[in-house]
Amino acid sequence: MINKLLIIIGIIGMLLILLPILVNFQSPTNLSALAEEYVRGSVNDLKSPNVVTSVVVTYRGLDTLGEVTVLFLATLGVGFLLENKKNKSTQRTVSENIRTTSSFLVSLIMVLGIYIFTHGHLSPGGGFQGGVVIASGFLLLILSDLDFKISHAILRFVESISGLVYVLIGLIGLVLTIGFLNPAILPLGKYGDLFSAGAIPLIYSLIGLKVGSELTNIIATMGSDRSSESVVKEER
Amino acid sequence: MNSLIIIGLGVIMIAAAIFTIYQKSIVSAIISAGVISLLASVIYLILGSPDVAMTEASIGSALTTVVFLYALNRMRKEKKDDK
Amino acid sequence: MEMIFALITLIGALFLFLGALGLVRMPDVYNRMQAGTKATTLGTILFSLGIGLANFGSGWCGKIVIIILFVIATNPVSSNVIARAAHFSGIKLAKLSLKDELKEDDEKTEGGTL
Amino acid sequence: MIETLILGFILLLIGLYAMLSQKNIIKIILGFSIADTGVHIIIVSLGYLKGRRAPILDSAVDIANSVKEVVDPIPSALVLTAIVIGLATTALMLVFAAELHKRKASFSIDDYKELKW
Amino acid sequence: MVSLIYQISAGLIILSLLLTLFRLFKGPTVADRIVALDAMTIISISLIVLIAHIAQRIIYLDVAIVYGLVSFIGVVAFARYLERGL
Amino acid sequence: MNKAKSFIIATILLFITWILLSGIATQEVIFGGITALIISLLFLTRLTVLGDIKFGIKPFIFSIGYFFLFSWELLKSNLDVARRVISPKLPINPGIVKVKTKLKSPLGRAFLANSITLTPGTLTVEMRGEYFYIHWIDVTGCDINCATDKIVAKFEKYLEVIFG
Repeated sequence: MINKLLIIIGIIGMLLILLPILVNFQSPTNLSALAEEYVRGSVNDLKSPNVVTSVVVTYRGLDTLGEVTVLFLATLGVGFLLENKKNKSTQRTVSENIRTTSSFLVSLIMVLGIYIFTHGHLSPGGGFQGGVVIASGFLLLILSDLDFKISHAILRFVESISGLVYVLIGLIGLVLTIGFLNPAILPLGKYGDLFSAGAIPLIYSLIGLKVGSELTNIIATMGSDRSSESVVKEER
Repeated sequence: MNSLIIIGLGVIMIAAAIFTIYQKSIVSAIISAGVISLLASVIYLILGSPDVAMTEASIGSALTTVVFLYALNRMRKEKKDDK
Repeated sequence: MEMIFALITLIGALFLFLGALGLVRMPDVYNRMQAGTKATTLGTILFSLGIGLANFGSGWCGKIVIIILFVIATNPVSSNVIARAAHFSGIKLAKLSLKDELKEDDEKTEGGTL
Repeated sequence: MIETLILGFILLLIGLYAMLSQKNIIKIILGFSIADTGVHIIIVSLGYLKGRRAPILDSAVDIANSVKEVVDPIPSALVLTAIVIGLATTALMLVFAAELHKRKASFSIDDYKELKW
Repeated sequence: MVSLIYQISAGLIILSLLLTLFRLFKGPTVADRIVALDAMTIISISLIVLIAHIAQRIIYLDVAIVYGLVSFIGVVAFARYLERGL
Repeated sequence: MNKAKSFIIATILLFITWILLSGIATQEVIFGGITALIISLLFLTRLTVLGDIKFGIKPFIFSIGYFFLFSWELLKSNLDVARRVISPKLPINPGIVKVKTKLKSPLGRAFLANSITLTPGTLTVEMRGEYFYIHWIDVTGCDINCATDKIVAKFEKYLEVIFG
C-alpha cells in the first residue's frame, strides 16, 4: 500500500518537473547562434554536406571519443561478468532455405555497412550505424550457421588497432593544424565527392570498425554458451 | 499530413508501451517493446533527423531484441539443467 | 501521368490493408502467414514502384530497385522460418484443417520431438 | 513539434511507472528502454523547426541559404551516440540479471534483499 | 487530387498498422505476434518511402533499406528462439 | 571451378549493388567499391552456392520466362488472398501436404521454396531432402503426385534449366 503511494508520488513529481517545459514550449523560429556556426562551418571549412556528421566527428569529436570508450568498457564488463561453462546442449538444425539465402545475403549486408560508413559525410549514417549493420551481418552468420565461430583474437586486434589509429589521427591534428581531431590534415577536396571533407571519412570508418567489432564481441559473448565442440546437432 | 501520421503512430506506440507492462509472457513484452522502437524511427524521420532514424532502426529492431533474447535463452537453459 | 503513378501507389496501399485484414480474420497462424506474406510483398512492391516512377531518374530508381529486391528476397524466407518454428514448437493447425502430413511423418520417424 | 513532445513525455512516464512498479527484472529493464526512447524523442523534437528539412545539404537544399533551411543538428548528434550507449548499458544490465538468475533461479526483484552477493 | 490520393494511402497504411497491432495484442501464441511484427515492419517500409516522397529527399531511402534488412534479422532471431536453436 | 565461377558472379552482383546505392559512377566511387568488395567477399562462407547458375542462350530465355511466370503468379496469388479475405464466409480448407522435387542444387531449391511461398494459396513449411512440406490453403484431397503436379511442376520446369 505504502509502496503504491510512493510510486504515485514519484510519477506525479516527475510530471510536475516536466510540465513547465510542456506548457512554456513554443516552437523556435531560428537556429541558435551555435547551430548556425556549425552549419556554416560545415559547408565552408569542412566541405561536408552532412552537418550531423561534422558535429559528431569534428566539433564534438572529443565527446565521441568518450562515447566509444564507454562502449568499450561495457563490452569489457559483459565479457568479464559472463563465465562460459561449456554445457552440453541439443540444438535444432537451421532451415535449409535460410542457410542458402544468408550465404549471399551476408556479403550484401557487409557491402551495405561499408557503404553506410564511407558515405557518412554525404548521406545519413556513419560509423555508429555502419558498425551496427556489420554486427547484424555477423549476427545473421551466427544464427544461420551452426559451425560458425568468431575468433575473439581477431576482434580484439581490429578493435584495438582502429582505436589506436583514431587517437593517433587526433594527435596528428594537434601537431599539424590547430586542434585535436581536426580533419584538415588531409586535402579537403570538392564539395560532395566521396573522397572529400578531409579526414572525416577515414575517422568515421575507424569508428565504424571499432563499434562493429565491439558489438560483435557483445553478441558473440552473450550467445557463446552454445559451445563449439559439445553441440549435439539434431539430425532429422 | 505529417501530424496525422504522428498521431496515428503515437497512439500505436502508447498502446504497445502499456501492453508491454501488463503482458504476462516476457517474449511478448519484448516483441511489443520492439514495435515501440521501430515506430520511433519513423517519427525521427518526420522530425527531420534521418541519422537518428537509421540508428534507432538498426539498433532497436535487431540488436536490442537479440540481446534480450540471448539473456532469456541463458536463463531458460539454466532452468532446464536444474531439473 | 502523375495520376497513374499515384493510383499504382494507392493500389499498393490497398493490398497492404488487405494483408493486415487477412492477418486479423484468418483462423490460425499458418493461414495468417499466407495472407500476411503475399499481400504485403506485392503491396510494398507496387507502393515503392509508384513512388519511384513519380520521381523517375535523379538517383531514386536505383534505391527503389534495391528496396524491392530486398523485400522479395527476405520476406518469403522470414515467413518460412517462422512457419517452421511454429510447427516445431507445437502450434496446432486450425480445427477445420484436413490433414497434417508433416506431423504424421515426424511421429513415424522419431516418436516425439525435442 | 508539440505532438511528439507530448508523446515523448507519455512514453517517459510509462517507462518510469514500469521501472517503479514491476517486480520482474526483465520488465524493469524493458521499462528502462521505453523511458530511454521517450527521452530521445523529447530531445529530438526540441530541435525541430517548423517547415524545415533534414540537415544534410545535398542538391535538394539551397546551400547558400542553408541557415534558413535546415533543422537544428546538435540534438541529433547528441541522441545518435546516446542510442548506442543505451544498447551497451542494456546489455550490461541483462548480463547482471542473468548472473542474479543463476544465484536464485528467480526473476522477481523481491527475492534479492541481502544487498550483497 | 494527387496529394489527396497520397493522403488516402497514408490513412490506409496507418489503418493496417492498427490492424496488425490488434493481432499483436490478441494473438493467442507467440508465433502470431512474431508474424504481426514482421508484417508491421514491411508496412513501415512503405510508410518511410512515402515520407521520402513527401519531403522530396533521396537520402531517406537509405533508412528504408537498413530498416528492411535489419528487421529481417530480428525476425529470424525470434524464430530461432522459438524453436530453441539460439 | 565452381568456386571461382561463384566468386566472379558474386563480385559482379555486389558491384552492381554498390553502384546502385551510390547513385553515380565516378572514378572514386568505383575505387571505393572495389575496396568494399574485397572486404565483404571474405564473408561469403559457402562460396559454391552461386556457382549453380548456368550460362548460355537457353537458360537466359528460360530465366526471362521464369520472371514473367513469377510476376503473373504473384499477382494471381494476391487476387486470391483478396478474394478469400473479403468474402464473409472465409472459404478455406487448409492442411499440410507433402510434395516431391527433382532439384538438387541449393540455390534452385531456395528459389523453388520462395516461389512456392509467393504463389496462390501455398506456404513452404519445411524442406527435407527431396520432400517439401507445404501448407496449402485449399486441400482437394489428392495424393502426393497430384499435389506435386499442381504446386511444384510449373516452376520446376524453368528452374531445372536455369540452376540444374
